[in-house]
Amino acid sequence: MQTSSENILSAVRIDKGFPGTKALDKVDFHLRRGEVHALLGENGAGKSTLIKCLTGAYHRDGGSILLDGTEVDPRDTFDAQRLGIGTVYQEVNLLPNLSVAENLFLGRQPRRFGMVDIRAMNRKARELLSQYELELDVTRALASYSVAIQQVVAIARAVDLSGKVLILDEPTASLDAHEVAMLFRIVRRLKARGLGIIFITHFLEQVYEISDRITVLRNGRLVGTRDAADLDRRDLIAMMIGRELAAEIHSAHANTAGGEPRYRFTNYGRRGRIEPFDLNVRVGEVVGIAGLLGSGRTETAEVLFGAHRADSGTAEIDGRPVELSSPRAAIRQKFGFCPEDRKTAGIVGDLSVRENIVLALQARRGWTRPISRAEQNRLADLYIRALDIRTADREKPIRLLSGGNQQKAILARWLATEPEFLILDEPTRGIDVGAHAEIVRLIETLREKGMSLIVISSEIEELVAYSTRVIVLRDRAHVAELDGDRITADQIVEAIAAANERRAS
Amino acid sequence: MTTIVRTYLARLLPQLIALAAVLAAISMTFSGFLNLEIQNGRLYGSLIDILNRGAPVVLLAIGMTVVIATKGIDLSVGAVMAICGAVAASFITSGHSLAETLLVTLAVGILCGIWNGILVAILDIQPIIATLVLMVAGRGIAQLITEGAILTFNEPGLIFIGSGSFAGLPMPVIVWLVFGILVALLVRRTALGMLIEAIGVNRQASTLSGVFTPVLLVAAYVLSGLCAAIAGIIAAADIRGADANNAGLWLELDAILAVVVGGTSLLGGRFSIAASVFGAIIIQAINTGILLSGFPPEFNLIIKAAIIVFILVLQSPRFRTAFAFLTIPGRAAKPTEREAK
Amino acid sequence: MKFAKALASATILAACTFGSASAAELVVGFSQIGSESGWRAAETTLTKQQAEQRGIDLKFADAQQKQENQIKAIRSFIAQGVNAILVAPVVATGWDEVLQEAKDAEIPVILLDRTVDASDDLYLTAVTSDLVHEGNVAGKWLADTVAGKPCNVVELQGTTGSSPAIDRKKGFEQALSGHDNLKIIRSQTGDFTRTKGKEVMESFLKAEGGGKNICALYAHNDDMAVGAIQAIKEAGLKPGTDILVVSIDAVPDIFQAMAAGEANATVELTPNMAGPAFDALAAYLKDGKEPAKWIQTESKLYTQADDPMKVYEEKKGLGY
Amino acid sequence: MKQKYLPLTATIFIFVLSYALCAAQYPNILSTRVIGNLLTDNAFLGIAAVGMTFVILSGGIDLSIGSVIAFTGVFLAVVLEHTSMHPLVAFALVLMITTLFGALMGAIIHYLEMPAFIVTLAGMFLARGMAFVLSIDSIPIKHPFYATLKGLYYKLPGGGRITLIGGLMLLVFAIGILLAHRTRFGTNVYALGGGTATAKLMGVPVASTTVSIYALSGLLAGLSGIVFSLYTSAGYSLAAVGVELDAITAVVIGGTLLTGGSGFVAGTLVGIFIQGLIQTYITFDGSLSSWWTKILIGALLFAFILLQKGIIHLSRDNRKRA
Repeated sequence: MQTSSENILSAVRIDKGFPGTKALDKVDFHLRRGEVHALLGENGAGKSTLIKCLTGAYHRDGGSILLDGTEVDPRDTFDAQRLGIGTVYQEVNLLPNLSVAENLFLGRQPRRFGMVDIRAMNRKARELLSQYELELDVTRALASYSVAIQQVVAIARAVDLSGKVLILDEPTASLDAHEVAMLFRIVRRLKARGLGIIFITHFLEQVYEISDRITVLRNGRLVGTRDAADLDRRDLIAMMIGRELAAEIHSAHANTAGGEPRYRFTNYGRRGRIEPFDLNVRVGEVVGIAGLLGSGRTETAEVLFGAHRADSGTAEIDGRPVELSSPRAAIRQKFGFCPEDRKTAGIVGDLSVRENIVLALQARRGWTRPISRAEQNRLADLYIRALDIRTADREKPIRLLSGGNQQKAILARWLATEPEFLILDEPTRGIDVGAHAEIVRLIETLREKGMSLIVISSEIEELVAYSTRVIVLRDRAHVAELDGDRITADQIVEAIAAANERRAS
Repeated sequence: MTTIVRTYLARLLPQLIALAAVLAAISMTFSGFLNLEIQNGRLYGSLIDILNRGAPVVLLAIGMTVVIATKGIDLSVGAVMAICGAVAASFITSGHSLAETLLVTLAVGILCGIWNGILVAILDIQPIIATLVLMVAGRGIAQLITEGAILTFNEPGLIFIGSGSFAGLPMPVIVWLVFGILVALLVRRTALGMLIEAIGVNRQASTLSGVFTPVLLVAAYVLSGLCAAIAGIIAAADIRGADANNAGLWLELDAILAVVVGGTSLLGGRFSIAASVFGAIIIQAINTGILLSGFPPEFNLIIKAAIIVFILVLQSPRFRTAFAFLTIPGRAAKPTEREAK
Repeated sequence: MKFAKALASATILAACTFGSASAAELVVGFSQIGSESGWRAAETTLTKQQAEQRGIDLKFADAQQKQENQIKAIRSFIAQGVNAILVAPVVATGWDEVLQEAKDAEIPVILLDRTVDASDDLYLTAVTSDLVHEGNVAGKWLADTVAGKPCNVVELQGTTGSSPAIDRKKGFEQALSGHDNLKIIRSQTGDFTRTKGKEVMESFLKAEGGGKNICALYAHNDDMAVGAIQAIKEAGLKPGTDILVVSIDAVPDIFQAMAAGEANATVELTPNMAGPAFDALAAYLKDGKEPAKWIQTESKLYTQADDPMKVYEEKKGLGY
Repeated sequence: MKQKYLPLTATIFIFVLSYALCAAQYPNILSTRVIGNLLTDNAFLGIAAVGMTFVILSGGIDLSIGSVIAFTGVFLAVVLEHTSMHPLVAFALVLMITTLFGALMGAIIHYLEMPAFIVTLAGMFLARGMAFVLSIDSIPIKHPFYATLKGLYYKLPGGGRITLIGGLMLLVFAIGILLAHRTRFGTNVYALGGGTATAKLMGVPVASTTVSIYALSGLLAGLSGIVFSLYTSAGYSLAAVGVELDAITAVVIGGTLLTGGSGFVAGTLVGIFIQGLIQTYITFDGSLSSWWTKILIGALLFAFILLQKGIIHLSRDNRKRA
C-alpha cells in the first residue's frame, strides 16, 4: 500500500446544525495523499453533510478545513473544485444535453482566436478519456451513454479539474459488477497518482475491496477511523449501527405464513424494463427484493403497480384474473406503492402533511366525494401519532419535513387507503436512524396484521430482518429466491455476487 | 371556523392591500370616484364600472387560475372568446332560441378546452405551445364565422346578459360573481382543488397516488374554455355584436397577469380563485383609473406596466424574504429554512 | 357546408397542387391592411366585387394589420409579375423603397383609402378620402348645430398612433378653433372598437358629473360611437338629445342609431375605393393616360334628415 | 447521421420540399426576386429570432422584443428628427439602451427569481409605453445616411436584390451560430437549458449568463429595430406588434425545444424561411381570405409540433434500443 503520512485534506472539529437538529458535531476527518478512504455510516449519520461542508455546498458553523496544509474556505462547489476538491455524485451531475467533450471542458474549453477550438477540445477529451480506458465518440450527447460511462466522464472531469481530492458519493449504486470493476481500476490508478479519494458507499464488500482506511460517522458524530485491514466486518457494522448485527436479525421468517398464495403473477414483465417473472405472495408475507440498483428492482415494483403496464403474463388475486393497467387500476385492487424517489415520485412538496396523507384515499374515492375536513384532520392526526411523524402541525408543507418523516407520511398515505398489498421501494433510504428503525418495525406490524408486502432495499441486513422470502434480481431478471433459514445476509450477498460473477465470466 | 376565515383573509391580504392602494390613488386624482348612487334601479358609479368592465378578465382569470395551478398556461382564451362570441351572434341571428344559442356557445368553448387539454395531457405538448396553436388559428375561425364583419343582433335576452341588471347590479357582475362562487365551491367543496394542486406540484407523484391526471388536466383546460365562452358571450352581448377581430384581443395576457397578481405561482400548485378575481379587479381598476385620470392615452401602457411591476416585485420570493416583516404568516416563502437532511 | 368547402380548398392549397392558373386577363394584387373593422371588411368585399365586374383577377393578401406583411405582399406581387398593385397602406411612412421597386419593375401602384408619405411619382394615384377633412366636416357640423351655445365635447380617439386617429383629431380641432364655445374636455383612445368605446364613454360619464357636463360626443369611428351610445343610454341619458353624437365612417349600424334618434351625424368614408381606382387604371393601361395624383372620394355628411333607414338597407349587404 | 441533427435535417428537408412544391405551381417562386425578398423582408424578424433562440435555448422566453423593436424605431426617428446626431451615434445609443433593458429584465428574472414570462410581459408593456410617450405619430426618417444605407445592395440577375439588411441578417445568424457553438458563453446557454442547478454545480456562472442572454436578446431586438427602421424609413409606435410570437414560432419550427437545452440557431433561419415561404405562397395564390390565412398558419404550426414530437419520440426509442 502506498501511503504517505502527510494529510492532503484535514477537516477539524466541523460543526453544522439545521433547525432542530445537529447534523455534525465536532467531526474530525483526515485524508492522506494516495489513499482511498471510505466514509461510512447509516443514512442520516452525517456523511452527506460532511461532504457538503468540505465542498462548500453547505457553509459550516464551526471548525476548519486544511487542504495541503493551508486553511481553505470554499464558497461553493465550484470554488472547492478550483481549490482541488472534486466530487462525483450518485446521480451524475453532468448535463445530458451537452456532448461528452463539452461536459468535460465546460467553462474551460480550449480557445483559438477567442473561439472554442472544438477539434482541440474533442482531441483533448479523447486523450483524457483514454486514460480511463474509454474510447468514445466525444461529440455525442452525454445522454446517449450508459450511467457507468457517464460516471467515468464525471470522474474524469472532477479529477482533471481539481486533481488533489476526489470525493465519490455512492458512485457504484447504479453500476453492475463489471462496471464496478472498471471503476475500481480507475480509482486505483488515480490513487497511484497520489490523489486522496473519499469513497462513500453502502456496499461493504466494495469498501473492503478498495479502501485503505475507514471512517465511521453516527448521528453526526465521529465514531472512529481505522485501517481497513484491521477492522473486520462485524466490528465495522457495530461501529455503524452502534449495536451487534445479530440483535437485528429477526425470527420473522420462522413463522412464514402458510396457505395458498393470494397474489399470483405469472410470466409477468415488460419488454425493455423487466424480464418476465413469476411471483407469488401470500397473506401476511413480506417478500424482500434484493439486487443492485439498476438490476430491475424498481422496474419490478412499477410493473406490479401498473405504473408501467405489463406487456406479458397475467396477474391473479385469489385465483381471479385482474388487469393492472394503471396505478388507478392497481389501487382499486387495494394495492399501494411507496416509490424509491421520494422527491420526484413520492411527496407533493407544497401541499401540507394532511393533504399528502389523504391524497391516495381521496384519489380513489374520486373528486366528487371529498373527504370532509374533519375526517382529513382525523386521519392526518391518527397517522402523525401512529407513525410518529415529526411535524409542528399537520398543515406544514411536507417539503419542510425531514426525509424520514416524509417517508412516514407517504406510508401513511397508503395506510389510509387500507391496502392489502403494499409495495415499498427503498423505504429506508436517506432517512435517519430513528425513523429507520420505526419503519422496519412498522413493516413487521403490517405483516402481522395480514397485509402482503413487497419490500425493495439495498440494505441487506434490513431485508434479512423482516423478509419471509427474498427474491434476488440481476440484469432486469429475477434470478434467485431464498426462504426460511436461507435468508441471511451472507446468502443474499452470495446470491447477488454469484449472479454477478456468472455475468462477469 | 374563524381560523379558516382568518387564513382565507391572510391569503387575500396582499391583493386587498394592493387593491386598496390602487383605489386610493385613483380617488386622489379623481374625487368622485367612490360615489355610488342608484339610477334606474341599478347601482351606478365608477366602482360598479370596474366590476362590470372587469367581467371578461375576471372570468378568464378564473379558468386561467386552474390551468396555471396544474403548471400549465392557456394562451388561447382570447381567441376562444372571439370564437364563442361569433358563434353566439351567428346562432342568435339565424333564429335560434336564446337557450339553444347559449348551450351551443358553451359547448364550443368546452370543445376548444378539450382540444387544448388533449394536446397538453395526451400528446404531452408544452402548454404554452399547445395553446399557441389555437391562439393563432382561433381568431381566424371566429372571422370565418362572422366573415370579418361585426355580426350584430337585437335579441333582448342575449343583450340583457351584457347590459341588463339584476338586483341593482349589472348582469356581467352577477354572472362572474355566481360563476366564480360556483367554481370556487366546485374546487373547494369537492376534492378537485386539492387534486389539481397535487398535479401542479408533482404530476408524477399524483399519478402514482392514483390521481387521474390526464382527465383532470383536460378538465382544467375545459374549465378555461368554458370561462372564455362565458366571457365571449358577455363581450358580445355588451356591444350587441360579435367583433371577431377585437373581442378578447390580448386578454389572455391580462388574465395571466391577474392570476400572477393574485399570487398564484406560474410554477403551479396552490391557487386561490378569489385572489385571482381580486387580481383581475386590480388590473381593471388600473385601467379604469387611467381613463378617469384624464392622462393622455399614450401614457396608458407605461402607467399600467409600472404599477404591475411594482406589485409583482413586492410579491417576488426574493423580495418577500428580504422584507419578511411585510409578508403574512402561513404563506411566506421559506427558502432560508433549508431542508434538513 | 361553407366550412367543408373552405376546408377542402385549404387542404388543396396546403398540398400545393397545381391550380388552374388563369391567364390573359388583368392580374391585380391587392394588399389589404387586414380585417380589423367592419368598414375594412366592406372595402374588401367591394374591391372583390368591382374586380369581378371588370373581369380582373384579384390577388388578395391580408396583412393582419402589419406594415411588414404589406411590404412583403407587394414584393411578392412584383416577383409574381402582376399588372398592377392596389395598396391600402396601414401607416403613412416607410413605403419609398418598395414603391421604387414596383416602379423599377414598371408595375403601377394605386393607393387606396390612405395616402403615404412618399414622393408622388412612385405611385400612379391615390384614391382616398381626406382624413383631416372628415374630422373637419364632423367639427363643422357640430359647430353649426350648437350654434354658439357653450358645449363641452368628449372625444373617442382611434387606436393611439394610427393615422386616422391623428388626422381625424386634427381636422376636428381645426374646425373647432375659433369657436370658443366648443371645448374638448376629455379625449381618450377607444381603439376603434365598440367594447372600448363603451368602456371609455362610461368613464367619461362618471368623470363629468354623470354626463351632465357633456354636450357632445365625437368618435373617430362609428363603432366606438355605437358602443358609446349604449353607455349613454345605460347612464340614463338620451344619446342624440342629451348628448349629441357625431362620428365618421357611415357604417350601417350608425344609420340604425340615427333612425332611432340616438346618433346625430356621420361622415361617410366610402368603402368603394376600388371602383375609381380600377377606372383610373383601365384608362392608364389603355392609352397611358396619367390620372390625377389624388382622386378624392367624397366625405359626405349624413344626418337624421337623410332617411337613415334607406341608407342602412343599401349598405347592410356589403359585408360591414 | 447524428441524432442531434435530426430535427434540423427534418426542418431543412421540409423547407426544400415545400419550396419545390410551391415552385411547381408558381414557377416565379424560383426567381431571384423571391429569394432576395425572403432575405430582406424577414431581416428584422430573423435578427430578433436569433436573440429569441438563445433565450429559448436557456429555457426562458422573451415577450418584449416586438415592443423593443417599435421603441427603437420611434427613438431613432425622434432623435434623428429633433437633433443633429449622426445615425451611427444614434444606433450606438439605442443599442445601449435596449441592451441595458434586456440586462435589467435578465437581472430581475435571476435575482428576484421571477418567471421570465411575467417579467418580459411587463417589459413588453413598458417598451411599447415608452414608444408611445416618445411619439404616437409615425415619423418618417429622412436622414441622407438612411438613403445611403438603403442604396447599398447587390443586384442579382433577374431583378432580385441582396440588400444591406438581408445581408446583415445572414451575418447575425453567422455570428449567432458561432456564439452558440463556438464560445464558452454558447455552451453555458445550452448548459442552463439542460438544468440550472446542475449547470451551477458544474461552475456555469448562472447569474451573469442569464443576464447576458437577455441582454443579448435586447441587443438583437434593438438591432432588429434599427433594421426595421431602415426597412420602413420610419419610426412608429404601433409597429411590430406580435413579432415575439412570430419569432417564437420560427424558433419552434426550426427545431429548438421550448424546454431549452436543445436546438440550433441555424434551424431558426430555416424556420424564418419557412414562415416567409408560407406568406409568399399565400400572396401568390391571392385567393385566401384573411381568416383562412390565420387558420392555415395555426394548422402549420400544429403540424410542425407534431412532427417534432414524432422525431423526438423516434429518437428516444432508438436510444433505448441502442
